Amino acid sequence: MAIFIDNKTRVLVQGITGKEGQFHSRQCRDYGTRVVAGVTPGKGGQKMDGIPVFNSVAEACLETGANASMIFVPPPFAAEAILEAVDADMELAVCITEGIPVLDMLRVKQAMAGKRTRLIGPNCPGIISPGACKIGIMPGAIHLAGGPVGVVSRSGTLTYEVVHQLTCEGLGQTTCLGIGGDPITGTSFIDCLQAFAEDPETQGVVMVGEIGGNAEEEAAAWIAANMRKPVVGFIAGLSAPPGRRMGHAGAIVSGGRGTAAAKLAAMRENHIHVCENLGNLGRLCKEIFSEVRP
Amino acid sequence: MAIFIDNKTRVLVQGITGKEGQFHSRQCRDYGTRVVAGVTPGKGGQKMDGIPVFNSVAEACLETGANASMIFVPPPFAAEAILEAVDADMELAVCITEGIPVLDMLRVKQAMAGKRTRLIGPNCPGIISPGACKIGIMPGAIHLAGGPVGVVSRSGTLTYEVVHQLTCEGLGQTTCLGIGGDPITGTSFIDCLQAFAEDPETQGVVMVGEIGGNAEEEAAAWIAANMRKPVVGFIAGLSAPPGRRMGHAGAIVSGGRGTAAAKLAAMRENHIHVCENLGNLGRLCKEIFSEVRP
Amino acid sequence: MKIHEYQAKELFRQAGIPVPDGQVCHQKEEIPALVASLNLPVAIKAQVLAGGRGKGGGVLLANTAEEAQVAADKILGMQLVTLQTGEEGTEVKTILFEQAIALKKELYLSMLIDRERADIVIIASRDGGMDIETVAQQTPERIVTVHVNPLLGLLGFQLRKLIFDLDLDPAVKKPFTALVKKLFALFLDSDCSLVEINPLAITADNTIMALDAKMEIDDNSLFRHRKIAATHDCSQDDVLEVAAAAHGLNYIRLDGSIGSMVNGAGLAMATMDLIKQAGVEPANFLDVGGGASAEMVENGFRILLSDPNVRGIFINIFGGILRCDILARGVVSAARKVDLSLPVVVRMEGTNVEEGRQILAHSGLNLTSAHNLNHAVSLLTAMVP
Amino acid sequence: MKIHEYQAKELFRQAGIPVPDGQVCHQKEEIPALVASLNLPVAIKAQVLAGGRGKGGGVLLANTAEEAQVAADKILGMQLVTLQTGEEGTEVKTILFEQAIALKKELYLSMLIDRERADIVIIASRDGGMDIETVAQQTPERIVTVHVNPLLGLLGFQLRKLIFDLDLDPAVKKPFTALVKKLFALFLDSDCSLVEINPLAITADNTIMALDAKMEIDDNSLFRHRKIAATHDCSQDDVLEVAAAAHGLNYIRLDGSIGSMVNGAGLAMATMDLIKQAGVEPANFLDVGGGASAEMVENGFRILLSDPNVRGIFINIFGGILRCDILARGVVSAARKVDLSLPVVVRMEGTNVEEGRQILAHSGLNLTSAHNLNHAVSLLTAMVP
Repeated sequence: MAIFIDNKTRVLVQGITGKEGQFHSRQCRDYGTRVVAGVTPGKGGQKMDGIPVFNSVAEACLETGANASMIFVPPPFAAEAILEAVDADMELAVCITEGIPVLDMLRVKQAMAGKRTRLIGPNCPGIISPGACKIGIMPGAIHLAGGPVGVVSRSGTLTYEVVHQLTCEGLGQTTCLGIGGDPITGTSFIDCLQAFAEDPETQGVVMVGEIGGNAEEEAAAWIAANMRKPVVGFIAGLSAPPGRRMGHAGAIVSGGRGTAAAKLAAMRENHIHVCENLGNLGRLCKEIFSEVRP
Repeated sequence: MAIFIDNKTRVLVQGITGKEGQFHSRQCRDYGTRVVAGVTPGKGGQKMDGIPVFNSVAEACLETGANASMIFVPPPFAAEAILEAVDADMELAVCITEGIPVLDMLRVKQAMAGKRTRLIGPNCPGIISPGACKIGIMPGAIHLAGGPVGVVSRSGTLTYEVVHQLTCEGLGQTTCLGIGGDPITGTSFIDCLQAFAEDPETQGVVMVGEIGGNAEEEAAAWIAANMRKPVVGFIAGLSAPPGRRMGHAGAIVSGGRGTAAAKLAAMRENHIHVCENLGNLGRLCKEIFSEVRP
Repeated sequence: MKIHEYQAKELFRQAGIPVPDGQVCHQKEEIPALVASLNLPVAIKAQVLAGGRGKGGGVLLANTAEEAQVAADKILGMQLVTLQTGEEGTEVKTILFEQAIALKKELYLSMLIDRERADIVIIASRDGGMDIETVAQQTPERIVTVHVNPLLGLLGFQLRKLIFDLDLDPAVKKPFTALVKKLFALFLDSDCSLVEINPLAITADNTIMALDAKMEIDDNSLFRHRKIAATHDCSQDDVLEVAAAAHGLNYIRLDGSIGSMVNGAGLAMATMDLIKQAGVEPANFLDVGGGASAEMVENGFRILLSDPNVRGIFINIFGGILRCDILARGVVSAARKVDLSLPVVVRMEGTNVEEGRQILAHSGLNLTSAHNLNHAVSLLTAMVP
Repeated sequence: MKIHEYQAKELFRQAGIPVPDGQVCHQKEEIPALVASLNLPVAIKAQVLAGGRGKGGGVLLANTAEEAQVAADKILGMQLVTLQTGEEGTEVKTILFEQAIALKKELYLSMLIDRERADIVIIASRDGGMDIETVAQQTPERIVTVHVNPLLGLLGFQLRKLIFDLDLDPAVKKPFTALVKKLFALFLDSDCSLVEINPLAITADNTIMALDAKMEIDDNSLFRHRKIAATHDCSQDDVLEVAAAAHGLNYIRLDGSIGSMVNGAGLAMATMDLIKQAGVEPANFLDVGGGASAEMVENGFRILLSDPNVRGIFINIFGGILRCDILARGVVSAARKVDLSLPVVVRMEGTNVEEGRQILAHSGLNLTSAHNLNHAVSLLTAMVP
């Protein structure tokens, strides 16, 4: 078991003929993902490494039964690409694109209310259920299939670091996903935590936050009220100065809100196992999750 | 029991100081409805027959705990009035107003996706759970409390006719509501049927449709698949000529769609007890619902 | 509210949607001067609100000024019969002279409200000039539909779907996209319930042009479209319907002999159905509104009596809150005022229903009370032999 | 991207939002001519991107031409220190002369993105001129907030809430409503992440006017706001940050002594945190992006070495798909190119990690491989005594 994607997920790639789209479509397919279609308007009828390309998401879904989309469309057109996936009633859209204007994402987010599609991202590394399906740009090889740990993060390479440490400790992962570094994201920590809570294979969760917004605080409160599985938390940006955007559009302390200290405090108050030192994260997880393994 | 409203429902009236708003607020209160507040921008602080008036729905909710709104706002401003009720997170908004532009209602309907508020109407007589709460313009006295029949209709006075016949036959009603005669309505037949299906007190449902659209066909299909309680169906407009709007904005046969004949056929196919002659409706209900009474 | 082709094309022009050059003509005397000023060939088109003009002879093509004169003379003032007008037809009071366009392809394009999905649906087809319902039945795969959320507006992938599925020539993409965007904006700005361009022409030089234009404006929105509302051509409406509308009555004239006056649209329809079930034909739909005041009843009587086909009247008022004695007095007084001689069946419901019936019975007028709907039906059956 | 007050006011003017008459001045020599042309009294305002100008002496009022000359001379070219600039302050390269306005009331008005609710929040207060965070803490009941769904736009009840809760004089309602609508449209049209008017003045004659203007444009949107992007004033940015941005590097200068170069923003922040945990201070945030090519590494080195405070460097690259031998060769070649002499700790992860370490060890450069993050931390602790 895993969350959101598994070995039955059928993936299409929006922007498959672009450089990034091509490269990562191949990587995903090589990992074992069922990449069944690509979409590039005007290139319908072509093939990319044997993967059929369509002019629209709707057509691709109809012809190939794709139910998840990986989006590599440049920022000016990415919001519309997400809306096209929503319009085609996809189950999942994973938007890798970084740099989408925030007003575009406000509109997308509001337009998705009440719709079936789950959006992961944008500005995210994607999602992987090790051994089953990878939709995103993360290196597949660092993952270890079979659980028992779920990983959810706002970051990219920092997530790989976390996963790598888990794998080094022999702790496999059920699903790892980055929800994205932008202020507006489709899927929240709480959405993922809820899914992990319901996933029988997941025994514990690592949650990797960073400065900016209050998603970690909200998640911590949710965990205290709803989560029975242990959660290890880490926050990046303790040393970040206020008022500066630390790479990610969403990683900024402004008006005294969104500090790492406040997030860590919220985690501690809500019985999350806080990891103070990134170097020790794997070992801490080993301790905590070993206790709960059945 | 009843659906959507009961004796705990706390009602505010948007447009309470208008002629219609005043009259029907009094009627509702006299019937026993808890009319706790009115809203008329600029008249905050005044009272209407002892009912406090506020400048905004949000303020009225905060001060009085109102959870349902009855809307008597003129057509140019009615769509915004509904959105104000949605913004205030009301459970229920009942919009009586007739004549709202259909594009306004498209926007309202799309904006309500994923929101908590249920909209009944517009262009409807409202909803009544006899003996408990009346939100609307229907004559309270024709109703008989205690069930076992639920009534749902696209019409106003035609609904009163139906209810009157039920009452004459000694058949009480759990809840009666008009979903409205416009092309776009907040609550559908299916929404009501589902609620009646789940309401333990409701033993059977009378569904009153009319020409235009295909809401009755969809409801009939839903009933066949999901409804275990008997449904009596009536359709107005068998003699209506195509292409003419029969009073209600939604009552029009266009392009061969929305005929009464097609609706009656769909009802028959889906095991709904069709009433051919309005004069016999009460008697037919008596026969059918008497069999199922516990 | 339907508007004429030439009126819709004026709105198109203002919105930047290409239409052929045209001249409107209301008077026979104007024809020669207009014909002299035209670029040939020219189409002469009857301006009526009913569809199917072409088959009824309402559209003619002229290659010479002489032909144009003859065609215009023939159409202006004719009684045009189409599938939608009924047998008597409708008088052509306006014609449109329009430059004929050299085209290489005809498309179909329309936009309308989708009530089930609460959005705006764009329908297009490669088979311009054909009736869209026929295309939908015979070759549904040649029809493209796109649903647009009014909150989001037209999106790029929706425009692309139209272009790909219509298999448009690359040279036409730009003008086609521009036209669809402008038409959609016009649809929203004018509160349309329907716009239809059939055919939408692709000309020899790859421009795109609306050769026909059908447009219906949401009646509920007319308060914010005073200019458009003012262009409404009542001359093609039924005179009684126009008179009723002036009194705020919702009246539709039908072919039968029993008039009805009802409060509420649903009950009015059901009442027409009852008349039919009584073996007679309804003469009208008439909803006097929820209130049903004496004034409304009086106005209703006047409208019903103006229809020479009416041989009896059925008043069906479900008062509810209204007191029946007051209603009955209103009916009697109105009947006296209009000097009513036709037989009237009155079915009323509300408080004091017995007193109401007494008032009707003692009025000395030809007013019969029905005790319920079935009773009313039997009275109606008896009314017209 | 922040823009200057005078730039924001120019956008306000174009959007129809009233602002006082003003003149911008960049050069000392221009002052006398400008002063001569002004209506008095006049405000002289330093144009810097940091807030808190007034307290730092960056805003002065002059009643006479002489006072204006003195004030302008004083401010233009000064090193302005505010809470947001740090101790060294920022040089004032532009001043704004602005006509002083007779006002009877000051309000506060701002609009910004609410990331939790995914909408736009309008914040207003009766206490204009005060710091909004102070008002929020001390008298939260005097703050009004309204959340606007960008798909629906500003609705009537939202405007009314502002008016009622601010307890505005009826005479001010119309101009206030107009201003809020225009400001909201400007917010959307210019892809703002923040607009703030503090104070928003109600003048003696009940007009309404933006006396200050703060505006931030979403960096991600600049591709569609080329004109605004072109107005960006780099002169107030850190020179190294400007240089890094020119290379597409995401670099922020800090006060510490250990430079870092990381791929990925989250890992870069976490790396800064590790440096701090090692007992030393990070000199920067530097994200070289996911790819981490030799060219990026070389450019990163150049930026880090330009900071004289840097005494050691920590490279933390989580390659994943990237091969470590290739990365190591890139680091060595880049280090040679820039003639690197500072000690460097390299922590890398990816395929062929052992070969990569060998390459670093045998490079003859001061490059030390860390086996993992904890090892890196101990190496860093040792690096700076």
